[in-house]
Amino acid sequence: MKKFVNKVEEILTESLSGFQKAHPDIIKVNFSPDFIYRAKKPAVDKVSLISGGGSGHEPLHGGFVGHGMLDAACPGQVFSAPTPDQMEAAASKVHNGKGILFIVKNYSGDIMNFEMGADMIDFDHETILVNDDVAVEDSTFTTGRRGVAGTMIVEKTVGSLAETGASLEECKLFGDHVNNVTASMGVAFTSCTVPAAGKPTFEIGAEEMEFGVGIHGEPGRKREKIKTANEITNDIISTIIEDLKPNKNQEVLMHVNGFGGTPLMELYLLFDVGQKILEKEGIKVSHSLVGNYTTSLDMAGASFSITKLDEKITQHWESAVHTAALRWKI
Amino acid sequence: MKKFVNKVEEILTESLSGFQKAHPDIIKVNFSPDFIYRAKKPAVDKVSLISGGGSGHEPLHGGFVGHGMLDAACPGQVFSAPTPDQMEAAASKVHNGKGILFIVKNYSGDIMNFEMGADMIDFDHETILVNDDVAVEDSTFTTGRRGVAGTMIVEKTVGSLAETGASLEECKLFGDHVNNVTASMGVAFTSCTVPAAGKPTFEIGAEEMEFGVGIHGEPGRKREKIKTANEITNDIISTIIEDLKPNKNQEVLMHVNGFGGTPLMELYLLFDVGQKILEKEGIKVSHSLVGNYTTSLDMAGASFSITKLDEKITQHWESAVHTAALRWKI
Amino acid sequence: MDSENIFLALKNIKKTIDLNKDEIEKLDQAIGDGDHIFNIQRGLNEALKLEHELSNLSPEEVFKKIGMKIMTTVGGSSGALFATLLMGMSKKYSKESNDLENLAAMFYEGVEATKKRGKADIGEKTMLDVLIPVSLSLTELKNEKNIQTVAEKIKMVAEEGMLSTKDIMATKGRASFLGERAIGHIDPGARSSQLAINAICDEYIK
Amino acid sequence: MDSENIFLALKNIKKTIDLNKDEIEKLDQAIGDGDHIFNIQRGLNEALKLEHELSNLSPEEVFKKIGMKIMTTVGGSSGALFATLLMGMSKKYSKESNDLENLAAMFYEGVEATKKRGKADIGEKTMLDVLIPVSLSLTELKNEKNIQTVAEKIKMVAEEGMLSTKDIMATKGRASFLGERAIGHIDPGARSSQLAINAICDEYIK
Ligand SMILES: Nc1ncnc2c1ncn2[C@@H]1O[C@H](COP(=O)(O)OP(=O)(O)O)[C@@H](O)[C@H]1O
Ligand SMILES: Nc1ncnc2c1ncn2[C@@H]1O[C@H](COP(=O)(O)OP(=O)(O)O)[C@@H](O)[C@H]1O
Ligand SMILES: [Mg+2]
Ligand SMILES: [Mg+2]
Ligand SMILES: [Mg+2]
Ligand SMILES: [Mg+2]
Repeated sequence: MKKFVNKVEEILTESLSGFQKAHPDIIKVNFSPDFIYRAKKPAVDKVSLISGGGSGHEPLHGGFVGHGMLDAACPGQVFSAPTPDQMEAAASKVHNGKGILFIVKNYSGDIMNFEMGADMIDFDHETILVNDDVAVEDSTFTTGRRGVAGTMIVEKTVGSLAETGASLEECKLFGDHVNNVTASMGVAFTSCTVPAAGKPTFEIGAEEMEFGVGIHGEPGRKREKIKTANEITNDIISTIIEDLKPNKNQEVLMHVNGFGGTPLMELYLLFDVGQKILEKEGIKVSHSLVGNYTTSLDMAGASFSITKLDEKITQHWESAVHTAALRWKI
Repeated sequence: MKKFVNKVEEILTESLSGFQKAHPDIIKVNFSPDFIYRAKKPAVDKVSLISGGGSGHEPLHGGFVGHGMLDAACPGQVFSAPTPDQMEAAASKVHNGKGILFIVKNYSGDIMNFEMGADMIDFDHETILVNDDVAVEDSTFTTGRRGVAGTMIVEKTVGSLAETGASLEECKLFGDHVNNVTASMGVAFTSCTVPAAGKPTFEIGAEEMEFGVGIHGEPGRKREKIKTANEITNDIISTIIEDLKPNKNQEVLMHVNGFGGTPLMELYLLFDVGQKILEKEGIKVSHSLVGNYTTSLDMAGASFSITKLDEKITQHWESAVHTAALRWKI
Repeated sequence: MDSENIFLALKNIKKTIDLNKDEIEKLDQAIGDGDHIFNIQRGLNEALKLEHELSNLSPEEVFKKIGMKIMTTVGGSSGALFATLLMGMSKKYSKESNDLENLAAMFYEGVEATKKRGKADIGEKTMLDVLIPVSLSLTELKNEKNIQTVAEKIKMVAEEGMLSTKDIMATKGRASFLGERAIGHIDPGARSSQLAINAICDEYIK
Repeated sequence: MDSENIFLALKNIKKTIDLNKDEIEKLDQAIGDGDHIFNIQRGLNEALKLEHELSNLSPEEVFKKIGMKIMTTVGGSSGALFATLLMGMSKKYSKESNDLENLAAMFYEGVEATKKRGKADIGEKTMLDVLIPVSLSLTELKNEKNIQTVAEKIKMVAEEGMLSTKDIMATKGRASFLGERAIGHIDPGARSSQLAINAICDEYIK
């Protein structure tokens, strides 16, 4: 296994330590239980947003702690949901009088651990479950869809609303709304390698890609022969559109997310292709985000996330943000 | 080859097109000859900074065009220096009355093409040659050292100085100074794959790393067995320190740069290790930058760049910047 | 039932899990995210570290503390579920009952809590396909005098449950995202649960 | 010497380069950045597109325009250098001279410009280790009547020059960064230059 690592068991602690040292103006890290929180307490009373999940998706979520986004993030071991004591400790640390809003990606492990954490706190709390991945069939009888790169869009927009002093209920409703109008899907060319495993999670042929892959390298819709950027993007965007059913002239935010191993050059190329396809459908890409934001360790591949914009989402997407990984207007 | 691509010959054009669409508030792209320039003309008369080089190192240089950094960037084909007509056209477009400052990484191809471009313009101009890579022996009889991730530090600081209305001579002197107090070195675990080649540039064993690799996957000091993060960082930092000869209590900027295929988690781990090593030497890491800024397509690996800070460099590092890839205080 | 027994069982479980590491790893790589083996190994290691600290405590305290340790160190689905199982079990220990009665009552309580935690039941391709039948059998057998008979029966039931996960689709947990692609793969949590139960039973089979 | 000759030579060069693509690619991967073959192939393709546009122009115009095309489409070291070579050559064409005299004078001028552009000379493990000896030989042979003799001699000189780059360290260009690690590898630009010269010579060798 080729990684920058001393002891595999220490990788998370050492990485968090470096993260803290690199961004002392934005975040602090608490160790055992591990959580990342804002270096400066918010100036106003506000709902406190806490997210978290397995590590290996950086900058998600720790990179989104700071003004305008999260109040805290709880990193689990690589690809394993964090433990309830982390959520409890983070909540106690950042609670700011207006309740706690947990933002959780829709995986059993995350849901159960966040629930157990929530059971341990006395503050008002709500949970937004993000399930934007249209690669997976949705059904009320099963776990439903996975939460993927759309999560950061929820964190950005709800984070901005919370900053205005909005109530817990308002934030929860808005987050559910943003989640409902956001859909994502990705494709992988290579597997990620979990440090503890030391070898790739899945085998994949030299000419193959996994269509609809999950952000942990989970299998997606199908394994198929590699296609051109135009074809891949078409397949993804049409699946997303089927789900979102946007009107003609709908304005959207398009987020092209790299899984870690794909050069920026290709991500921008995908953005170009995606924009053209949407334009043909009469859909206007008015806002954009291109880069590695919700990664899967070193996996080569990318996902598209599209959010149907309305005035409120647009306002809260555009507003000032000051985190390690996303920073504008401040 | 696994890449998001339609036709290999079109990859650069399509990528630039996506880049333009994703950041219309910051940059514009001119095609044939290709160059990226600021969407808004600077408010003041200032020296115009133009950089460029082969593509495949994104976000370098196009991602650094905008307020506080570059005025224009000229992207060549993947790993090939841009052509003189690009520099000529960019200079004509962005010249702003106070001359042109070219920032060029120290490679024959870049130097010659920038020289030929400079020969074609009538404005005052100067060139800063960046040669921060201490993996390579320096000698006045040879080409000397390579320019690598330290280039963006030069672009940031000189870009800031230029924004104050400083003269061409001042900017040139300051850039040379920043280059002189900056040193870098990297290591690669895997090879990059140039799209046109379709296969990895170099073979490397499952347990090997290339110590002192270049940002085009060029061989470095030696091929060796993979080591721990502590050992690798020690080897790199001691080489850098030997070159920079910092005093005790020297404050430095430490930039951990990913080559594209290495997860952020590992880059922060490296930052942690590097900071500890420097601390033991009595050197204070007061400023930081961690991320994929000077990449080598999909290569797994990372480099350290260290800049000895003085008051002026610190001020111009901290000042406001507003580009696609680097943005703060604005 | 005392702290010593419980830790002996844990050590046996650890041995079996370590021996079957590669298989468990591959199962979660096939239909999950590949971390299951590391999660349970981490949990077992952390639990075993408690041996001295818990050596003089009552079984209910031992189960509770191990459950809490697992809750705070494992993470993932299995961390939440196994912690819930153990903390649930701790609630039903009674000094008045014999070991088998205790085990049956405790396991029943633990499995009920686990079902609630996972919002899941039998037939959803999860560890519950092992845990529920085992719990039901234990309740049936709680008055059986021959402990070896019990152990042999439970072992069989656990194995059947584990194998039953192979040819069904998942409706809970990560494998549920795969739809039909999960068919043909045994559920990793079912396999690790079955291996654990196996290790305990083998201690009573001569 | 006319536009037709020149484009015939270009086509022959392209054929040879394409045939030796893999070798050239590997040479630049070994001691450079791997783009040399793509740079020269791009340059040749762009130059060949000019055939009709330049068909009625004088040799000096043809060289100049091809040089400019290469300058604006190739990039890298070889783009700058080959463009400089061709634009340099265009300056010394004389209607009064015969083809061989012209070629010798033009090539000399082009190579001098190239040396200046690269700030390099013979023995630095670059294309100049082919270009300089060829230029000198051409000057020596400029009055030779038997064109086949000239072609054979030049071919030999180019090959010697190319081979001479193998066992030396580079002091210019990208390979110079490698120090001793470049020893044992032929310089890619020397190889492509030699192949080009070879292709031209072969046209005159029956
Ligand atoms: N909702 C659930 N109810 C019961 N068991 C579940 C549930 N979700 C997951 N599991 C079990 O957990 C196992 C996976 O554990 P693990 O890999 O450690 O966690 P994760 O799925 O979060 O990565 C599955 O194989 C399954 O047996
Ligand atoms: N300063 C120089 N003088 C002469 N020739 C040079 C010089 N630098 C490079 N070369 C030649 O250019 C060749 C490399 O060309 P190419 O790969 O296209 O460009 P780059 O080195 O910029 O990637 C080398 O093999 C060498 O022959
Ligand atoms: Mg997991
Ligand atoms: Mg090159
Ligand atoms: Mg798992
Ligand atoms: Mg090259």
